Amino acid sequence: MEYTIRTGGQAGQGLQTIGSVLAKLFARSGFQVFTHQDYMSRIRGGHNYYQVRFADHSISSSRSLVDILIALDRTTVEEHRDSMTPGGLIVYDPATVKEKYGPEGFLEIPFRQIAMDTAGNRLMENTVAVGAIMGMLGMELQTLEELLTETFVRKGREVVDQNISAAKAGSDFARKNCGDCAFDIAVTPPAGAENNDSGASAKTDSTNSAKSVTETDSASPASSKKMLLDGTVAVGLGALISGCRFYSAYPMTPSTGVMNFMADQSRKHSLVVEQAEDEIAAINMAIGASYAGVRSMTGTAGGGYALMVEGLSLAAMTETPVVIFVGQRPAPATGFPTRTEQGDLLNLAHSSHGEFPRVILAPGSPEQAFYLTGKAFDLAEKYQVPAFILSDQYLADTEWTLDGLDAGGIPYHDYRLRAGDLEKVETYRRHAYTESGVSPMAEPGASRHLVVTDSDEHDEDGHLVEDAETRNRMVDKRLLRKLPLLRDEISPPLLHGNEHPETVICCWGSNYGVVMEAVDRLGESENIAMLHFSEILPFPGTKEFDYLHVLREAKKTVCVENNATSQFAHLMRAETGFVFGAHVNKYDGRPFMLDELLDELRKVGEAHA
Amino acid sequence: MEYTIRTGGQAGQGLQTIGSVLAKLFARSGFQVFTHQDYMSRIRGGHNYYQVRFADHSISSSRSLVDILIALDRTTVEEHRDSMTPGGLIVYDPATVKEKYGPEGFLEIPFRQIAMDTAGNRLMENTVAVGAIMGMLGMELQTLEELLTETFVRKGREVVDQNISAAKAGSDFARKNCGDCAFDIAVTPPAGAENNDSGASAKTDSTNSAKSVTETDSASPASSKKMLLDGTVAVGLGALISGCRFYSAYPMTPSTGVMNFMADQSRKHSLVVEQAEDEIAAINMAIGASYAGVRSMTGTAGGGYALMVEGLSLAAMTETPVVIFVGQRPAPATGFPTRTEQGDLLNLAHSSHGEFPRVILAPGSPEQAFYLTGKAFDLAEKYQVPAFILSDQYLADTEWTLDGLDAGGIPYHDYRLRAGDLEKVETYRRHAYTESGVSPMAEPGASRHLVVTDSDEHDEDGHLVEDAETRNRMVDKRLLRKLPLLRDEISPPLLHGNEHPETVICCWGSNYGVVMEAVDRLGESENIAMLHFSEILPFPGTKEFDYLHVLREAKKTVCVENNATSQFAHLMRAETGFVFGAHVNKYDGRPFMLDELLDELRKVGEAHA
Amino acid sequence: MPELEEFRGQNPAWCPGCGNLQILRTFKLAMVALGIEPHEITIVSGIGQAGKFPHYTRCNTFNGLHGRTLPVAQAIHLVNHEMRVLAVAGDGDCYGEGGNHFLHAMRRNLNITLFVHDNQVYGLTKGQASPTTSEGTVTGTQPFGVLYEPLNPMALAVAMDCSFVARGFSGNQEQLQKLMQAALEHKGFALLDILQNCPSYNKINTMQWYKERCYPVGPDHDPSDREAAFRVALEFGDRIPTGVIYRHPRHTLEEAMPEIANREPLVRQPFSQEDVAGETERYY
Amino acid sequence: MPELEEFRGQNPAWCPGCGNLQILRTFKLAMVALGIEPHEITIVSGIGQAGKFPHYTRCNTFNGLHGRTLPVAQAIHLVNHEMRVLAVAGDGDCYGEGGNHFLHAMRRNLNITLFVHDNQVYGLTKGQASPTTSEGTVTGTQPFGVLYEPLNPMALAVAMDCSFVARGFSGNQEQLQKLMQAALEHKGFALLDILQNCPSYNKINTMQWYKERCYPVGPDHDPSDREAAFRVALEFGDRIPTGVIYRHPRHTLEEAMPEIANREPLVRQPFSQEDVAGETERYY
Ligand SMILES: Cc1ncc(C[n+]2csc(CCOP(=O)(O)OP(=O)(O)O)c2C)c(N)n1
Ligand SMILES: Cc1ncc(C[n+]2csc(CCOP(=O)(O)OP(=O)(O)O)c2C)c(N)n1
Ligand code: SF4
Ligand code: SF4
Ligand SMILES: [Mg+2]
Ligand SMILES: [Mg+2]
Repeated sequence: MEYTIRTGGQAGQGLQTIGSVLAKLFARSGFQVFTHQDYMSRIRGGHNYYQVRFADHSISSSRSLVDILIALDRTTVEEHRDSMTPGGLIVYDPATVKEKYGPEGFLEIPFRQIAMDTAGNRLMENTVAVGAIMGMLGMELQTLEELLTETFVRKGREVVDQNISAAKAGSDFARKNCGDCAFDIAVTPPAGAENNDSGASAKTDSTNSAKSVTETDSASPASSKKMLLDGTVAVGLGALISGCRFYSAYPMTPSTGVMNFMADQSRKHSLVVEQAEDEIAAINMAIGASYAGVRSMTGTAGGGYALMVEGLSLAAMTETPVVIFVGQRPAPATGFPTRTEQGDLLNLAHSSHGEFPRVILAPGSPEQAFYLTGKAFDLAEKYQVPAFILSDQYLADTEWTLDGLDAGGIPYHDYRLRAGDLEKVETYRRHAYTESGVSPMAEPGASRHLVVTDSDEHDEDGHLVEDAETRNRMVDKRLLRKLPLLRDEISPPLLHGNEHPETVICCWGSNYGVVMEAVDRLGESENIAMLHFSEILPFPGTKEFDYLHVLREAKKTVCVENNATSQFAHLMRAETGFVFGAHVNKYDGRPFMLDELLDELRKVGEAHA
Repeated sequence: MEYTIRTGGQAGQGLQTIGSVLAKLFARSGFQVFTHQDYMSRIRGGHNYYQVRFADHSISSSRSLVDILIALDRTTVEEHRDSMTPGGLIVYDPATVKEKYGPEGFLEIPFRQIAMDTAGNRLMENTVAVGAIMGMLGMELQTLEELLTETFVRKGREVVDQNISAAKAGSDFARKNCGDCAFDIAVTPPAGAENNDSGASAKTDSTNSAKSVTETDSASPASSKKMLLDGTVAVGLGALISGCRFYSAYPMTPSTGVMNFMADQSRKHSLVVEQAEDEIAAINMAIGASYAGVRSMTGTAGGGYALMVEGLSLAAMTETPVVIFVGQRPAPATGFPTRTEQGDLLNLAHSSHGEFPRVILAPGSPEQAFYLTGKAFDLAEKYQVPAFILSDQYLADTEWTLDGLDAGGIPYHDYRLRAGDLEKVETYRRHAYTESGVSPMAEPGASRHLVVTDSDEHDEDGHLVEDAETRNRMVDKRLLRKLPLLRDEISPPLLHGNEHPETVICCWGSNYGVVMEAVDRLGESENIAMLHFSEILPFPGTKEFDYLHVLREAKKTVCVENNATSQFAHLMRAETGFVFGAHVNKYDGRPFMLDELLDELRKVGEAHA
Repeated sequence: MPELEEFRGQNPAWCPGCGNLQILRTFKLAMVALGIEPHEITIVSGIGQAGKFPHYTRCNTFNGLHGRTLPVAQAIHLVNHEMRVLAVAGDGDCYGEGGNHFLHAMRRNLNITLFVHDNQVYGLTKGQASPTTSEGTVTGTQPFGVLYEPLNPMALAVAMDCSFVARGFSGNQEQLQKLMQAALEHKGFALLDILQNCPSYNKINTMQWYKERCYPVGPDHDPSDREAAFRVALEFGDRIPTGVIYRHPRHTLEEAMPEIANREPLVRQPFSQEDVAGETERYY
Repeated sequence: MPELEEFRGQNPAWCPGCGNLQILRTFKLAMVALGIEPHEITIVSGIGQAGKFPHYTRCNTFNGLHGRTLPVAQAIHLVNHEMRVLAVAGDGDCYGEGGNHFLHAMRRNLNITLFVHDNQVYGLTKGQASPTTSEGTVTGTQPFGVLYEPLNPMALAVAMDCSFVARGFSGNQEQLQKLMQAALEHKGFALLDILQNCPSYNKINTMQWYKERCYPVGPDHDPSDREAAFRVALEFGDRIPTGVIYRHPRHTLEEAMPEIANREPLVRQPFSQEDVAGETERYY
C-alpha cells in the first residue's frame, strides 16, 4: 500500500502547512513517509507544491504520479491534472479556485465554508483540508487531534478546539462525499501500488559509512511512531550534538534553514549564532571562533561559498578546524535559488589557491546527514582541516521517516589543549612538526603559552618565514603527512543490492534514496546494485572494500548525477582511472522522480544492450 | 660561451637596477639572455638577488652556479660563495659590505669611492658596478653609453655625463685589476659551458599553439639586437594589442606589474584602468565594462582570485566575455607573496558553483604570454566565456630575449553588434538560442534594442524564468554546444625533441624553458622529448596531434610540476586516463634551476632503470 | 517622448501590497516625465526583491549578483558615460553584502544613480534582519532580536561626502517621483534611499508606521550645509525626514579621467591594432 | 606586572625610519603601563606592513588575510569575552579590502580595539593609492593622480556611531601611548587611526608634513557631542586634529547576547552531548 498526496498552490496559501502536517501524521501513524517540495523564488503567488508519499513499506523517493491532489488554485489543477493515477482524485474548494471541475476525478470540498461554519475563522481552511484527507483515507482523527493540540496549545485552548472541530468537519464531509474513494489504508494496497519488501536483492549496507541505513529497513506497515526529519534539521541536530558552539553565516537558500535551526537552539544551549555582513565575514568569524577554542561552523550555498574560498585557504594555512555546510542549487551565479542540483562537487574538491587536505562528506539522507555532520566535526578537529557537508536543496527539503537517531553515534572528543593540559607543557609551538602532521592546538589565554598562527608561510612557532627548508617541512606536515591518515578515516561507498552485480548504478549525495529504490525495483528482475558515495574526499581507498573490483566486474556501469557534466565521474576517473559505461544526468533544477529514473535506466540499458 | 651573473643584496640597494641594466646590455649586444629574480616580501633589507644568464646560444632557464657574483652586502657573500663556478669571481666593495675577503675568488672594487671620485655622487655606484662588469667581460662601452643616455636624458645632459664617466671609471678599474679574469666574451666559451645549438633533437615546435618559438631558435652569437621581455610586459602588450580597453584590479603580487603596465599605457591610449576597492569589485567592474561594449580584463594572484570566483560565475551566466590574469604564488592563504608555484591549476579549472565552459591558457615564456593573451581575448569574446591567462611569479619576473613580436599574430575581430549592425536587426534577444550556442552580443545603447541579462536563469530575452524546459535549453546553449567548438580551438601541446621519444618529460606553463633546455641537454645522449602544455582548458583533443599516442609509446614518462600534488597529472588522468610513470615536484617557492632539474630527472631515470 | 506603455515589463512577482509596486509605478512616471527612452538607460540590479525591478519595466538590464550592483554600474558608466546608469539594490544588497562598494562608489562620484529599496529586512530570503533593521526586532535568525544599532545610510553618505543624498518613501508617490527625477538629473553619484514597506516580513515598519513618521525636510534645510545635513541625517525614530538631505556638486570621475573627459565615450573611441603596436619597440 | 622585555618579538622587517617602528615601541609601553601580560591579549592582524605587527612583539597572534582582521577579532571576543582583542590593520586593509567589515564591526560594538596604521598608501605592495591617499597623488598605478576624494575614517566612524573614535600620530609618542591605553581600556569598539609616515612610498605625507599639521583637540572639544565630533572629524588638511574625537559609551554586544552576557566566556562554558541530545525528541 502506498499513496502520494500533492498539495499545490501559490506561495502564502499555506500549502506548506498542509503538506508538513500530513507528513507528520503519517509518520506518527507508523507509515514510511517521503516528502519533497517544489517552490519558486517568491514570497507570494507563483506555483509551488509539497508532495507527501507514504507507504507500509520502504520508500526513499518521490514519484511523478499523484493519488490525491489538493489544489489550492487553478494553476495547480492545470499543471497536475495529467499526473493523476487512475482512480486518483483532485480535491479542491471551488470558492478558492474560482472554477468548477469534474465531477469525474474531482472532489469538491468547501474548505473555506466549512472553516467559517465550524470555527468562524477562514484561517482554519487548511485544517479542514487536512481533516478531509484523513476522512478520504478512512483514518482516525486521534493523531491529528494530538498534533493540533501540540501545535496550538500555546495559543490557548480555544484555538485548539477550533482547529479540532474544523478537522472533524473536514473529515466528516469527506467521508460523506467520497463514498466511492478507492483510498483505504486499512485495506489491501490499491492496484498499481507495489510492495517490494520481499525484494530479493542482498544488501551489503553494513559497509556503509554513516551508520546502518535503518530508515529503509523496517517495512512493517503502521508498526510504530516514526521520526520524521528533513536534511536541514538533520544537519542542525548533528552539529548541535557534535558540540558546535559558534555558527556564523549570511542567509542563502538552501542553507538558511540550518542557521535558523541553530539560532533557535541558541535560546536554550550555549551556542552563539551570528549573522555576518557577508559570507567573507561569516567564514572568517567561524575561523576566529575556532582559533579561540570552540567548534564552529558556517553554511551557505554555491554563490556564497564562492566568497568563502579565500577563508578556506586561511583555515588550511593556519590549520584551524572549520566545518562548512554547502547547500547546492542550480548555478552558475544566482541560477535557480530555490531548486536543486549537484553542480558544486569539483568546485569544492579543488577550490582555493594552494594545496591542502580537505574533507567532503555528501550525505544521501537525513540520517546520513546527522551522522556525517558528526564525522565532519570530528575529522575537522582531529586533523585541523576544513570539512564540508555537501548537501543540496533536495536533501535540505525532503523529509524521511526513521526509527530514531543515536546521539552516541556521533563521536565527541575535545582535541584541544585546555588550561589543565597546558600546565604540563614546557614549550608550546602551535605548528610543531609531528609524525602525524597534526600539531597541538591550545586554547589561547588558557595558559601563559602563546598561540601564534599566520596566513603567510610560518615556522613551528607560527611566525612568518621565507626560507625554502621550512616551507618544505610545513607542506610535508600540513599536507603530505595528514593526507594518508585522513584517507584512512574515510569509509568506503555503500553497495546496496546484489553483491556480485552485473549492473552497477553509481551515485553520490542526495541521489541515494531514489537510486536505492530504483535498484530495489529493478532488482526483482535484474542482477543489479547501487554504489553510493557519501564520503568523497579524501577519495575512498579500496582497502576495506574493493569497490573498483565490483565496478570492473560489472557488465554495465551507470553514473547518475544531478548535473550536466558528470562531475563525480570526472573525479572517479582522476582518482581511480575508472570510466563509467553510461551516464544519467538531470540538470533542470528538479530532482529525479522514481519512475523517471527507472525510465532513464531502462533507456540506458537498451542503448547498451 | 655563457656566463651567469648574480647580483645580491638588500631590498633598496639597487640590485634590480644593476641586474636589469646588465640584461638589457647583453640583449642589445645580440646575446641570448635569461634572467630571474628571487626576493623577499619586504621593501628594505632582507636578502634578494637578480640573476642574469647570457650566452651565444639558446638558453631558457637559470643555473645554480654563478660566474660573477656582485655582492652588495655580507649576506650575499655568505649565502652564495658556495655557488661559484671554478674561476668565478665575487665582486664587492669593502666599503659597502664592511668586510674584506679574498683575495682568491674575490675582486674588490670600490664602487662608492669611484662614484664619488668621478661623478661626486654616491648614487652612481650602481653605474660603476655595471661598468665594472663590462670591463671584466672585455666588452665595449658603447651600448652601455646609449642605454645610460636613453635612461637619463630626461634628467638632463649632466646626469647622463656623470653616469657615463662613472661607468667608464668602473670599466677601467676592472680592466686594470682583473688582468687574470677568465671572462672574455669575444673568445671561445670557457670550459664547461656548452653549446647545444647543434643538438640532434628533431623539433616539432611547429605544432605549438602560440606561434613558433623563435626566441630559442636563433643561436648565432651576438648576431643582432634582441628584444628583452619579461612575462609581465608580455601579457600587458598582448592585452593592449588585443584591444583591451578596460582593466580593473586590486594590487597583488605577482599581478600588479600588469596593472601598472596598463596604467602607464592609459597615458597614451584609449584605455581605462581603475584600481578597485577589492577583487570582488575588480571582476564585477571588468564584467560591467564588457557588458557595456569593450574588451576588459582583470588580474590578480590566487588569494585575490578567491574573491573573484563568484564574479566568474556571473560572467559565465550572463555570457559576458572577460579575461582574467592569474599570477600564481605559493599558497594556501598569503603563503609566500613574492615567490613562485604552480598550485592553482585545478582551482582555476573547477572554481565556482555550477557548470560552464572556460578557457585556461598557461604560457611558458614571454613570447607565448604575448600571443596567448591575444588568444584569450579572442576566445573570450568569440564564445562569450571567461578566459584565464595562468602565469606565476617566475614567469612574471623572468626576462627572455626574442627576435621580435608580431602584432599581426594577435587576432582582432570585433564580435559585438554595433550601431550599424543593429539597424538591420528586427528583434534582438541577448541570449537567443543558436546552433553554436553563441548569441548575438549587442552594445547597449547603440540602438533601440534592449540588452538584458541576468545572473538568474533566464530566457532568450534575458529575463528571469524558472521553468525546466528553458533551463535545459540554456544549459545546452551555454555549455554543451559551446564546449566542443571551444575545444576545437585549442592547440595541441608542443612536442620538442625526438619525434618518437623513449622518454617524455611533460610540463605546463612556466616550466617550459627549463624543461626544454634540460631535454636538449639530455637529448645529446638519450632519445627524449618535452611535451609542453600551454593551452590547458578545454583540455586539448588528439585530432590534430595524438600526443597520447606519443605518451603511450614512450618507455618513461615524467611530469614536472612546481607543486606538491601533481595537479596537471591529475587533470590529465581525469581527461584522458593517462597516468605518468614518474613525477618531479618542487614546492619550496623557488623555480627549478637547470642543473637541479637535470639531477632530478637523472634520479627519476635511475629509479626507473 | 516615451509613453508610459513603453515601460511595461514582465508581471511583477512581488507580494500584493508590497512597496516595490509603488516604487516601480513611480519610476515609470519619472522616466516619462524626464523623457528618457528605454534604451537610453541601463539598470543594474542585485539579488533580492529589489533586484527583480528591471525585469518589470523595459530598459537595458544587467541583473547581477547580490551586493555587486555598484561595481558593474560604475564600469558601465566609465565605458559609456553617455549612458544613464541606475543601480537598484535592496538594503541588504547595498548596505550588507555590498557595503564596501557603496563606500567607494561615493568616493568615485561617477554620474550614476542608486536607488536602495529599503524595507529594513531581507525580503527574498524570508525575513532575516538587514543592516537597517531596528534594534530589538525578532526574526527566525535573530531569536533575541537584533542586538545592535542599525546602519544609518543618510549619515554614512553625508560622512562620505556623497554628492547627492536623499530619502524617499514608497507611500509618498508625489515626492518620490520628484526625488527620483532629481537623483537621475543630478550630476554625480546620487543616493536615493527609499523606505519601502514589506507587508510579508516587516511587521514593525509598516506602511502605517512610515506614514506616521515621514515628513519632508522643509525649505529651511540647506542641503549644501554638511553639518546641518548630518544633523538631519541622524534623525530616525518618531520623525523621519524625507527629501534631499545633502547635496555637494563637484567634479565627477569621468570629468577627471583624461581618457574620457570631454571625449567620446570609451566604447565609441576607435581602436586599431596599428595604433598600439608600436609599444613593443621599447623592449629592444 | 609585565616587563618591556617580555614584549620583544622577531626583528622587524620594516624600512628604517618607518612609522611602524614607533607605533610598535609605543604599543609595548602601553602594554606595560596597563599591566597586560602577553598571553592576556590576542592580536589579530591582516596583510600589509601593519599586518606584520604582532610578530614583532609577543602575544597570542592570528595574522589572517588582507582585509579580514575584524571578523576574526570579533569572533574571538564572542567566544572568549575575557580575552583582550586588538585588531591591527593597514589603511588599505581596513578601509579598502575590509571596508564592509569595518562598517559592521562598528555596529556590533564588541569590546575590542582597532589600530589602523594609516600611512595613506599601500606599503607592502609598493606604493599604490589607498583609500586615504590624498586626491592628486601620482603613483605607478594612478598615473594621473588619485582622481577622487579620500575616505575620512573619522567622519565615517562618527556617522556609524562608533563607540570610541580617536586619531593618533606615530610621531607623537606621548599622546599615542595615552590614546592606545584609552582605546584598550574603552568598553566597546574602539577605533584608533594612527597617522604613520612611510618614507619609502609616501613622499607627500611625510613625518614633517604630519608634524606641521597634527594638533591635539583641546579640552573644549566634547567627544560626547556627536555633531561637534563630526565637525572636528571633517578637518583634514592644513590642520589635522588628533586625540579622542568621539566617544559614545553604550552596551556592547557581549552584554546584550544572552548566551554570554554576565556568564563565563563561551569557551569555558561546559558542553556535554547529553545536554543537547534531547533535541531530537521533537521530531517524532
Ligand atoms: C552571495 C549571496 N549571498 C546570499 C544570497 C541570498 N540572498 C538573496 S537576496 C538576499 C537579501 C535580500 O535582502 P535585500 O537586499 O534587503 O532585498 P529585498 O529582498 O529585501 O528587496 C540574500 C541574502 C545571494 N543571492 N548571494
Ligand atoms: C586578497 C588580497 N588582495 C591583495 C593582497 C595584496 N596586498 C597585500 S598588503 C596590501 C595593501 C597594503 O596596504 P595597507 O593595508 O595600507 O598596509 P601597509 O602595507 O601600507 O601597512 C595588498 C594590496 C592580498 N594579500 N590579499
Ligand atoms: S517579501 Fe516583502 S519586499 Fe518582498 S515582495 Fe513581498 S512584500 Fe515585497
Ligand atoms: S614601505 Fe613604508 S610602511 Fe612599509 S615598512 Fe617601508 S616605510 Fe614602513
Ligand atoms: Mg530589503
Ligand atoms: Mg597603508
